[in-house]
This record gives sequence, structure tokens and C-alpha cells, in this order.
Amino acid sequence: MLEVTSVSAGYGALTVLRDVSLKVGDGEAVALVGANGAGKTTLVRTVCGLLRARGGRIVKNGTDITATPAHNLAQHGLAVVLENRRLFGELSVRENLILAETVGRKARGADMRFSWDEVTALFPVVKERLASPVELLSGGQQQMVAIARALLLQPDLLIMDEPSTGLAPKVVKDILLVIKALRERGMGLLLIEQNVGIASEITDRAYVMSVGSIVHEIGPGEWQSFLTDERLVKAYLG
Amino acid sequence: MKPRTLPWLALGLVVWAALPFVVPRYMADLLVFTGIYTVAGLGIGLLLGHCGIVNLAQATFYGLGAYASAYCTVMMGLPSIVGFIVGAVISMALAYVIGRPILRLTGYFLALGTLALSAIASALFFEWDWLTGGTLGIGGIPKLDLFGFLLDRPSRYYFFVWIVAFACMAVAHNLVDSRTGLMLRAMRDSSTAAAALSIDLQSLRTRVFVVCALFGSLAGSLFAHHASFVSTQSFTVDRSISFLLIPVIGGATSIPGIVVGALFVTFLPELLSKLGDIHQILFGLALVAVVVLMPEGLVGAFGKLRTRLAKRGSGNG
Amino acid sequence: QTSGEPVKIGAIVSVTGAGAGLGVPERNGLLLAEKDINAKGGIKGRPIKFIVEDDASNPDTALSKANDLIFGQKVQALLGPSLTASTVAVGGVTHANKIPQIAFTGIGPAVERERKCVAHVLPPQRLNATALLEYAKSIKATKVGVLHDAGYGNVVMAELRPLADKYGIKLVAVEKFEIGATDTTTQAAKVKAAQPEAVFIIATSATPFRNVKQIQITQPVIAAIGSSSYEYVNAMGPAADNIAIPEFVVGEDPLPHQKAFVELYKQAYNSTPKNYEAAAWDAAQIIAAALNKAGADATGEKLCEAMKAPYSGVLANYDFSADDMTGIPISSFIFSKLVGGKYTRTPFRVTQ
Amino acid sequence: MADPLLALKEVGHSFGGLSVLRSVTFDVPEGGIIGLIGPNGSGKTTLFNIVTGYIRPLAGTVTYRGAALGRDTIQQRGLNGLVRTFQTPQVFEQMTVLENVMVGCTKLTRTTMLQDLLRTPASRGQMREIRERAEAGCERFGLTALRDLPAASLTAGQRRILEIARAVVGEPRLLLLDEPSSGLNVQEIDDLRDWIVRLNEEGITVLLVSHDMGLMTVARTVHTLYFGEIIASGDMAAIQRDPRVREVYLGV
Amino acid sequence: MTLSLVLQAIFAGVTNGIVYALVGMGLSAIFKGSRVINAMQGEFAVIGAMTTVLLLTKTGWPYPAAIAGGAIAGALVGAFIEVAFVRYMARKNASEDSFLLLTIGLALTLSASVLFFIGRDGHLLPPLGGEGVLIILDAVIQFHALWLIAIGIGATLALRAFYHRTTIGLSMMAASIDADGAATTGIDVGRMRTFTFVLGGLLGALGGILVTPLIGVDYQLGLNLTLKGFAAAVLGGLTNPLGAAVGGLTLGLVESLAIIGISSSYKDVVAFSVLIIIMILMPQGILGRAGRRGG
Ligand SMILES: Nc1ncnc2c1ncn2[C@@H]1O[C@H](COP(=O)(O)OP(=O)(O)OP(=O)(O)O)[C@@H](O)[C@H]1O
Ligand SMILES: Nc1ncnc2c1ncn2[C@@H]1O[C@H](COP(=O)(O)OP(=O)(O)OP(=O)(O)O)[C@@H](O)[C@H]1O
Ligand SMILES: [Mg+2]
Ligand SMILES: [Mg+2]
Repeated sequence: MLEVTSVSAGYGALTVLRDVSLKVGDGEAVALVGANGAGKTTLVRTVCGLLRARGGRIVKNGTDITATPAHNLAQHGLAVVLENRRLFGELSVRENLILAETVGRKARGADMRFSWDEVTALFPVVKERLASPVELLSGGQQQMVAIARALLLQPDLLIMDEPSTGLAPKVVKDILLVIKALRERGMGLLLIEQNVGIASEITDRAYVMSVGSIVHEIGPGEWQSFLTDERLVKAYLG
Repeated sequence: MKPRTLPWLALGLVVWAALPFVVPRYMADLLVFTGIYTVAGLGIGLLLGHCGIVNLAQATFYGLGAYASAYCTVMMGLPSIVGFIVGAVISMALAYVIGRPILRLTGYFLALGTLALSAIASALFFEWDWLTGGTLGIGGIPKLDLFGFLLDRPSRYYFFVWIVAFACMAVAHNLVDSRTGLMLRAMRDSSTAAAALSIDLQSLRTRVFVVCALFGSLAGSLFAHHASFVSTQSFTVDRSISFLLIPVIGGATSIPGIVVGALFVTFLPELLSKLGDIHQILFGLALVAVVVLMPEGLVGAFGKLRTRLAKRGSGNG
Repeated sequence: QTSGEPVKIGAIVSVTGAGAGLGVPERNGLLLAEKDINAKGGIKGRPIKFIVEDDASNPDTALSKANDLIFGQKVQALLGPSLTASTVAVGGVTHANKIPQIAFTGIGPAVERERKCVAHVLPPQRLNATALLEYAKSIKATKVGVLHDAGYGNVVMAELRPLADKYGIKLVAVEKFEIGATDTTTQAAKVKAAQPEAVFIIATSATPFRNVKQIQITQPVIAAIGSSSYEYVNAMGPAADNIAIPEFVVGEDPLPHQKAFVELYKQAYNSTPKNYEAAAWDAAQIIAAALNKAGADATGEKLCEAMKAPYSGVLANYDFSADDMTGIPISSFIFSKLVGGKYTRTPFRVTQ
Repeated sequence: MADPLLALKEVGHSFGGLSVLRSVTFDVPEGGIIGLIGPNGSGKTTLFNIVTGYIRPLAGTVTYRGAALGRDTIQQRGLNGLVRTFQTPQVFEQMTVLENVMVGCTKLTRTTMLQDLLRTPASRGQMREIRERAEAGCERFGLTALRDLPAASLTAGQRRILEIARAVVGEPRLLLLDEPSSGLNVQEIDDLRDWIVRLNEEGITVLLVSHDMGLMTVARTVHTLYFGEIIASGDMAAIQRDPRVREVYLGV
Repeated sequence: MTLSLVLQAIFAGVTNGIVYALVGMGLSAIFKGSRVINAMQGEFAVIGAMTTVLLLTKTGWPYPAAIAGGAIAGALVGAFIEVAFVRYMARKNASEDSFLLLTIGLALTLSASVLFFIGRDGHLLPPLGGEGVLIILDAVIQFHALWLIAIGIGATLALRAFYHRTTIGLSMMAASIDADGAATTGIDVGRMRTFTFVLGGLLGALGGILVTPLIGVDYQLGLNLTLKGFAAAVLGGLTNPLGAAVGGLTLGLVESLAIIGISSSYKDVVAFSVLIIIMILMPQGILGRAGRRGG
């Protein structure tokens, strides 16, 4: 479904990503873990078109999307929850969501994966505060709006950059349940997560990134052995 | 680094000293204006580049300095230095009194506040013609007399103006480089966090505003003694706007940038005017070209070019 | 028929900026005069050349331009600038360096009286004020309302106030508006509320004229010379009616001594000249005459001396040895009236 | 018993009808590490804002070192040793990392503007001192390698650490950390834990908000906020056993 | 001070206020959609009005067609500016100051171009509803001013609805608040910015056309309108079209009441002092809203 082949990218004179390749299959959930500054966010920004790839190819469902501008990616079934949420602070919660819903509807037509009601039901706060400007919400509440917004884009692959940031444990658990449910409906997931505990719980496989390259792959069923291996964890995530 | 910059410094000094004698007189005159605008622009640059404050009131302080000098010398027959001091004191006092409430505003609200201040001052300059001479202005302001040396020609006044300008630049540089400068930039980037680190935004901004007013007033006094004439036209809102251009063109955070900006606004219109009536269109387009091609100002663009050249040099070598 | 090195005369006018309404006609007048002078033999056979610079209506720029013309281009004399402030500023240089100057303005603040070599081809504001009052007297208005701007208007007002008493005219309402104001209805309403018998408008824009008509002031309107130009009349639209103006040139109906100039101007520019074209023309002719008298290479001082004589110009009769450096008598004024957007000359004149 | 360093009494606040805090009362003893947890939107950050002076509480009093904070400004509180970090890191983006940390030290020294304008020896000396302290701060928090980078180019995690370093160099008495662990990985959270313990040993009292239960174990006492009210207090083990906390916050 | 004088002052204040509001609305629309303070908003008015004047006098188009032509000219210039300059600068992450400088430069260029190519004459347009006036208690107001007030109020409400009821309006705001967030929500940020400038140009041009019958248009009008429009927009809170209307009316009324209440000499002094006081009392603007303080 998503295939990233030897992509490199960076900022100005600085090259951050070198020859990164990874793959997310249909309906698969894959994690991307790595230390601070490894380049995870940079990869996300490159995949979703906010940063131009300096080399390599990104293919989604057989279409080359390397040069597709970010705003067209929803058409390709891709949605992303960016680091720091990137909501429209002065707009109300409802307006934030309507924007995504409109785009999602355009991309999927009548065949919507996630209805408005479903999504708002998922996050009760969102429903309660529909008319409130987003910037007035608490950090965690904003995070929920960001996830809701991404879901309303009706993605078949959702990329999340540290979605658990600032969420209470209960909400994280709720979200994990939601994601599991979504996966059952065939949605793929690329999860960037510092908290390997969380990552291991909902993903099948993982890539470990360090200084701009994929240095290790955790295959299906290998999460447990990875996590218990102090040495590996230290080497890759420390 | 140091030993290598020394010869350049010496060369610069020689060029600087020779300049008013080798260029035609009207250019020396423009160079004097450049120096005056540098002084005025420095204040705005401090506020804009280091505090993120758009100050549209500099013409007010410029006017206060000029009128103080004009009034003290022409109407009261006092020595020139009195004009400089009176202008500076009044400007700083006004900046303090007005600054305290106005500087509570932020962003464009503050810009509008200073614009309003400029409009009020400009209206009062017109209205109080017993003091300012109104539209007719005050003429016959004596040339400066420095210990018996009469600065009656642009080539002489040039040295005085630029020594003042360099002193102001040094002072501004000190400020930027100091603890205060650090706090200013912190406040510019995030006032929320700056407050948490015990930076008193209000009083810091007020004090820089006062320094800016001081520079404005000094420039005004210098101007009065150069033009020998002051009138309301020189201190309108338009002038405030054109002062604002100086740091933006040159690069607001850089002190040499202010000089470049001042050179731009004094020389370019002059050079373009040789091309006939179209010159104002061209000046507007030149401004557009500067921002579009060099969004960090002329000095920023120069810096970039230098690093690029340096890189190429080292790549080849 | 002229030959040799041209005699260079500098000119500074406001072609752009707020004073463009003055500078453009002045430049036209100058260039026309240049042709005329050279056609008539120039300066003792040498051509005269006006180097015209634009000060963008800014006194600082005017100062730089003056420095350039005098020290860079080495001009013999300077004409202009168009605006009072610039004139005072430039006068500092010309006076100090003994360069003759003929300004397209009336004399300004006190320092200018010491500048004995800075002549003016337009009347001092005191004279303009007198002309307004003379007209008001002629229509027997004793209560007058005034609407004036903060620049030009302020200066005329300063002269008008003391004079009004002498004429036994009471200024029942004096309302001011800022230069470039786009609306002055409230001020006009205050004037109207004072129930004047006539209204003076002293401004350099069409706005107050329109506003006065909009709020239906029906009393006679008398405008100062500053707002007399075809541009302003156009911008007044239907309001350009029944407005009296003390001024000098009505191109539609010129005085006998103005006819030749008006014809020449019409031919050259295909439009009708007014006061500022004529003033600049006069200034050019005056300097040419002085040069012819004192010699093309005369020093500034000599040239000044040569200038200090009566001169009958198109605009007015001057006498530059007068105290106000212009010597225009009140009898030089004519009084025009705008009727349906057209200038007509009234028979009224003031005799000394 | 000695006076607590910070005492909240019946603190209440609401935003336009939305009641966010209701009669919150608790103490932060000198030298302690106090934790504050609660579901999203329960008012933790609002409480921080009240303590540090960004918001005036609508009810109740906040007492710091025995005196009511009342109308003290944010700055006065800071000078008195109350320093906080932000839930969304607030770094000075156009300044370098070192300069960011230097700003944290500015409050320790005093120069007048005039001295700075004239670059008097006092002014230069203070600047040197600030720089030295900041360099030591960078060293301590492992930021030395990033020292000269503009803060704008830092990653989420690096910003977090920078913010903590910047707060700590100012020699706080009471350090309020708002979710310092978010964006950090396991290893870094461990480091953070060590730092907190170390700082506490050095005499800094800590009030910690975090959703990371692992990190929260450093706290000696944890208060649980739920819809603006404290529903449970105690050590971490007790809290984790509390049925209400389990239901509304931990979700087990 | 008579009642009729007060009424006249209120008429003038409201009329001028609506003029300021129209310019201010365009300014706030552009700010809302691009975070650019458009120092050439007044020039849009000049472009719209001048084009209409030229179409009317030179080509003899009927008035409504000439108005449409003027409005389109404004929109086109707006689009051109975005495509030619703003887009390029935005890609380079230009600062707010440089956008300000850009629009100041463009304002100078346009005003100088009008002077150079069209001349310094002032022009008027025929008033809507003819030359007629309404007289109440001796105070006079032109029919055109009534039209202007009605249209001004209509435009305010329409703009408000546009921003909060239509997807495109929402998208325009979203794109300027957070470009990355918008792009990943499927919003074409570049196109929204172009729309924003088209809208700003259109509003500016329409405003210019509407005020010309009252105040005339010449090459110098732009700066004047920009300053007043800026004051109106900021006073109202900058991102709210309704705010610009309230700000404009406040400014207009304060100005004209200062003339009758105090003295015409001190009109600007009083008006701008009041403006400063209002801002100090309401630092977010009259209709502005404070953001979340602290973390
Ligand atoms: N805008 C930028 N300009 C320059 N360098 C940047 C920029 N953003 C990130 N970097 C650099 O790129 C590298 C990778 O950053 P990235 O944000 O991708 O890391 P990350 O793995 O997401 O880290 P974290 O877990 O802390 O979010 C870092 O070294 C960082 O300093
Ligand atoms: N300025 C404000 N205006 C309106 N409501 C606000 C404002 N600030 C906070 N709130 C509301 O107050 C409640 C508490 O917010 P607060 O940020 O204190 O929560 P929190 O406990 O820090 O949550 P989180 O764990 O998600 O950070 C939230 O519902 C939030 O929406
Ligand atoms: Mg990241
Ligand atoms: Mg919080």
C-alpha cells in the first residue's frame, strides 16, 4: 500500500534522511521508533508532501506520490496526524472537523469509512466543545480533535506522529481500542511513537530509525524479544 | 580573525574619511542625510529586529529634536547644544510617558498605536505654529560651530554626523550584545515564555522605546542644523513610514543593515530621478525587488552570498 | 539662431507628490519660456537651458537637488521650488552662496525677508488674504465663514484674521481640516450653522467645495488662488459653480497683455494655462532679462542687482526691490468666477 | 510542622461559564516532589497558569512561602523562584540553544539599561557570568552538541529538554513541570527522572504534571484532579489502587 | 450646538465610517487569509475606481458594466500580486516585515503609476440614486450615502457568512492559521491565498467605486484610505469583518463628533487619542477575543 524506496530529505544544507526504505502493507500496522532527532518527523513530512524528497520514490497503492502536493494526498487515501497537532486554533472544533469532512467526502464519495457521528462519539469532549475555538482546549483535548480530523479525511492509511503526546492513559487506551477497530475495517497505520510499549501493543512490525536511516527491523512477532533485549533497546533508542 | 579584519578596518576608515572630498557636493549632502537617517533608523531597527515592534512614530521624535534645535537656536538664541539636549529630554520623557500605556499593546495593535501617536504629533506640529512655524516652518537655523570650526558645508558636517552615527551604532551594538539584548530577543520570540523567566516585558519595551526616541530626536537635531530649516512636512506620518523602510530594507536585526537601508532610501530616489517622471514607479518597484529577491534584507542577502562563495572557495581548494 | 555654450539655469518643481498640482504646470511654463527665449535670441546669442528637477514635494529632496544644481551642475540661478517649505529650505543654500533664486511661491517666514536675492513670483499670503476680503467687501458680506486646510490655509488665515477687522468683516466661523482630507462635511455644517453671508475656502483640494454644495450652503463661495486649477474644477464636478476666485489668469478671457502667452501655451500644450504656468513663464523671462542685462557670465551678485527692478509680467507687475521680494500690487488681481464648471472673468478689479 | 512552600486553598476558576477548577486545596511542602494527574481538560495546566500568575483565580488563595501571591505579576513570582515549563514547549525560536539557556539566567543578575548601552565592565562581567552558567546548564542536560543551532530546528523532544534546562539554570525554588515527558522516549524519560531526583536533592521543590505513570513514581504525593476537583491523593501506589482513579483516569 | 448640527455630524461620521469600514474589511480579509497586512488596500480602491472612471468616460460602457469592470480589475490585480510576489515570498518563509515592505512598495508603485499614466486629476463617478438628498431637521445626507451604508452593512454580513458558513471561506482561514495543518487536511494553501487576494482586491475595488461619488478619486487617495482602513480593521480586532465595520464606524463618528464637540483644529488629535484609549482598554480590538493565556 505504501512503499518508500531509498528516500532522502533534509533542511537547507542539512541532509536528515539518507536512503530510507520502508513498506506498509494493506491494512497493516507498522511502527516507526527511534531516538530523539532520528528523523522520524522528517520522514512523515516527506511522505505527506510537506517536505520535498531529494531522492527516492514514494508509492501509494501503485501511484507514485513522490511529487504530489500535500493537499492532494487525501485523494490517495492518506491522512496524517502531525506532530504538535497543527490545528486551526482560532476556528471552532466543528469548523476544524467540517473542513476535513468535506475533503473526505470528496475523496470517497458516498462510501465514507468514518461518519461524523462515529468520530465525534469516539471523543466525547469533542462533541461537548464543538463551538469552542480549538485554541482554548487543553493540550490533550486538542490532540483528540487532531485525530478526529484525520479520521474524517477517510484514509485507508493513517500516519500518526506521536499521537499519544499529552493524552491521559485512559484516553490512550481508548484510542488504541479505536485503532484496533479501525484496523479491523482495513485501515493501515504507520505509527511514530516514542513509547515502545504503546507501539508494540497495536503494531505488527516496526522499523527502528537512527540518525536518518533505518537500522533495524522488528518483524512480525518479534516485538516481545526486542523489548526484552536491553541491549537492543539501549542501542537503538537510547 | 582579528588581525585579518584590521587592514579592512583601516581601509574602511580611509575611504570613509576621503569620501566627502572625492564625491560631488550634492552626494556629500546625501551622505549627510544617510548618516542622519541611520541614526533615526537605528532606533526603529532595535524595536523591529529585536523586540518585534513596528514603530510608526519615529517622525514624531525626529520632529521633536528638530523643533527643539530650531526653537532654541533661532527663537531663543541659545547655543546649539541646548537644542540637542532639550530635544532629547523631551523626546525621552514623552516616549516614557506615552510608551508605558501604549506598549501594553502587541503586534499590529501596537503598530496602530504608534501610527496614531504620529498622526497626533503631526496634527499638533501644524496646529502649534507659534512654536513650530507651522507649514512655513522655522528657517535660518545656524550651522553647527564646533570649537570655532564652522560645519557649514556638507563635507564638514559629514564628519560630525557620522561620528554621532557611529557612536549610536556602537551603543546599539552594545545593547544588542548585552543581557538586555538577550531579554529583548527572548521577548520577541515568545512573550509567554519570557514572562515565565521573569523578564519584565513592559519596562524593557518602554526603555528600548525611550532609546529609540533618543535616536530619533538626535537625528532630528542633526537634520535641523543641516537643512537650516524645519517645517511640518518633514515630520508627517509618511515620514514615519519611510523611516520604517530603513531597517526592513537593510535587514532589521543587523546594525550595518541600517546603514545600507539608509543609503538605499537616500541615494536610490536621487539616482532614479535622473530617469524622469517615472522615477517614483521605479522606486516602488525597487522596494518590491528588494523584498522579493532578498527577503532578509540586503545585508542578509549579502551574508548568504558570502557563505555561498566561501563554500565554493573551500570546495575548489 | 543661438549658438555656443548654453547658459544653465536650475529649476526645482514638485512634479510628484502633494505639490504635483503646482509643479507640473510650472514645468510646462518653464519649458515653453525656454523655447520662447531661445527663439528670440537667447542670452546674447547663447541658448538658455533649464535643468528641471523634481523634489517630490519634499523639502529635504529640494535641498539635495539645490545642492546638486548649484555645485554639481554649476547653474547660474535657480528657479522654484513650488512649495513654501521647500523654498525656505533651498533659500538657505542660495542665500549663503549668493545664487539668485526666483521662487514659485509667495514669501514665507521672517528669514526670507533677509534673503534679498530670493525673489518670488507669486503674491505673499497677506496679499491673497486682502484680495479675498476685497471681494467680500464688494458683495457687501460682513459675516464670513471660513473653511481652510491645515497647511496653505493656515498660513493665509494667519494673515486674514488681523486684516478682517480692518475691513469690518466678522469671521463668524473658522473651520479647519487636514491636508488631503476626503470629507469635510462636518466642518462645512459648522460654518453653515453660523449663518455667514459668504464663505471663504482656502485649500488645495476640491473636497471642501463639493462638501459645501452637498450640505446646501447657498451663500456665495470665495476661493483662494490655491484651488484654482482645471484639475480641481474637474474634481469638483457639479459643485464647480458660483465660486469666485481672486487670481491672475483666465485663459478663456485673458487680459490684453496675457493674450500672446495664452495663445502660445495653447498651441504648445493644447490646453489652457492658469496662474502657475504664467508664474513660471514670468520667472524664466525675468531671469533671462537679468542675464541679458548683466551678461551671461555675471556673478550671482551682479545678477541679483540686475533682477531688482520693476518687471511687467504675464501674471502681474512685479518689483523685486520691494520689501516682500515680489512687489505685486493688489491691482494685478483679477476676479474670476466658476459658472457651470467654466471660468469667466468678472469685471471687478481693485484699484490701489 | 513547617509552612508549606506553596499552598492552594479553595482555588476555583471558570472560563465563561465553564467551571474548570472547583475548590482545589493542597500543599506543596518545601523539598517535596508533588505529582498532579488527571484526565485531559481536568484543569492541571489552568492550575499552573494560576500559580505562575498567567491567570487570576476567581476564587481561593495561593500562598507561596507564607505570603499570599495575590496580584503579584508573573515576573515577581519568577524572581521569587517559581519557574515553570509549558505543555507545548515555548522555545525562543530565532535564538540559538545556548542563547535560550542564557535567557534563563538573566534573572540572576542585574544591570541597568545604561550600563548595557555603554558596555561597562559590570555589564560585560555579567554577560560572561550568564554565558558560563548557561554553558554549564547545556552541559548538564546534554545540549552541548546542539548549542549553536537555532532553536527552531530542534525536534519536539529536544525542545522539551531545552525548556527544562532553561528553567533550571534560573535556580528555581519551586519548579513546575507541565508534561515534561511527552515527546521523549523511554530512555530519555529515565534521564528526566534522574534529573528530577537530582534537582530535588539539590533543594528544588517540584510540582509535576504528567500522563506518564512511570515518571510519576518519582512523586512522593500525587493528587488526582477530576473535573476541577481533587478526587484522590496519596503516593503513587495508593493512587494506582484507587478505584475512581482507575476508572476515570487510568482506564483499567 | 444645534440638534441639526449633531445630526449632520452623525451623518458624516456614519458615511465616513462605512468608507473606512469597506477598506478595513478588505484589509482584514487579506490578513485573515494570508497574515499579510496589506498596505496597498487603498490602492485597490483607486484601481477599481479609476478603471470604472476610464471605462465610463473612454469606452462609454454603461455604468453597471463599468462598475463590474472596475471590480474585476481589482480582483485581477489582487490575483496577480499573489501569484507574482506573495507566493514566491511565502515559499521562502518571508517574515511579516518583508510582506509589509512588499505591499508598501506596491502601493508606491501603483500610486506613482496612476500619476504617471492617468494623471493627477481627481475624478468623480455618478452617485447611485442620483444627486438627490435626504433632509432631516436641516441635516443633509445624500442618497448615495444611504446606498453606501446599506451596501456596507450587507457586505459585512455577507462576508461574515462567507467565512463561517462556506467551506471555501473556512479553508481560506485555515490555510493562513496553519499552512501545514491545512495542506494535510486537503486544502490547497496556495490557491486559498490567491483567492484571498482576489477577494481583497474585489472588496477594495468595490469599496473604491462606491466611495468615489462622495469623495472623488485621485492618485493620492490610496494611502489615505489604507491608513484609515488599517485603523478600522485593527480597532475592530483585525480578523473579523464585523470588527472592521464597528472599528470604521467608531473612527468615523469619533472624528466628526470631535469636530463639533471640541474643535476642528484638534479633530485628529482627539480622534486618534480616543483610538489609543479604546485600544488600551480593549487590547484585542473591539470585537477581538483573547487567546489562551499561559500554556
Ligand atoms: N526545520 C528544521 N531545520 C533544520 N533542521 C531541522 C529542522 N527540523 C528538524 N531538523 C533536524 O533534523 C533532525 C531530525 O529531526 P526530526 O524532527 O525528524 O526528529 P524526530 O525523530 O522526529 O525527533 P523527535 O522524536 O524528538 O520528534 C534533527 O537533528 C533536527 O535538528
Ligand atoms: N482560556 C480558556 N477559555 C476557555 N476555556 C479554557 C481556557 N483555558 C482552558 N480552558 C478549558 O479548561 C479546561 C481545563 O484545561 P487545562 O488546560 O487546564 O486542562 P489540563 O488538565 O491541563 O488538560 P491536559 O491534560 O489535556 O493538558 C479545558 O476544558 C479547557 O478547554
Ligand atoms: Mg518528531
Ligand atoms: Mg495541560
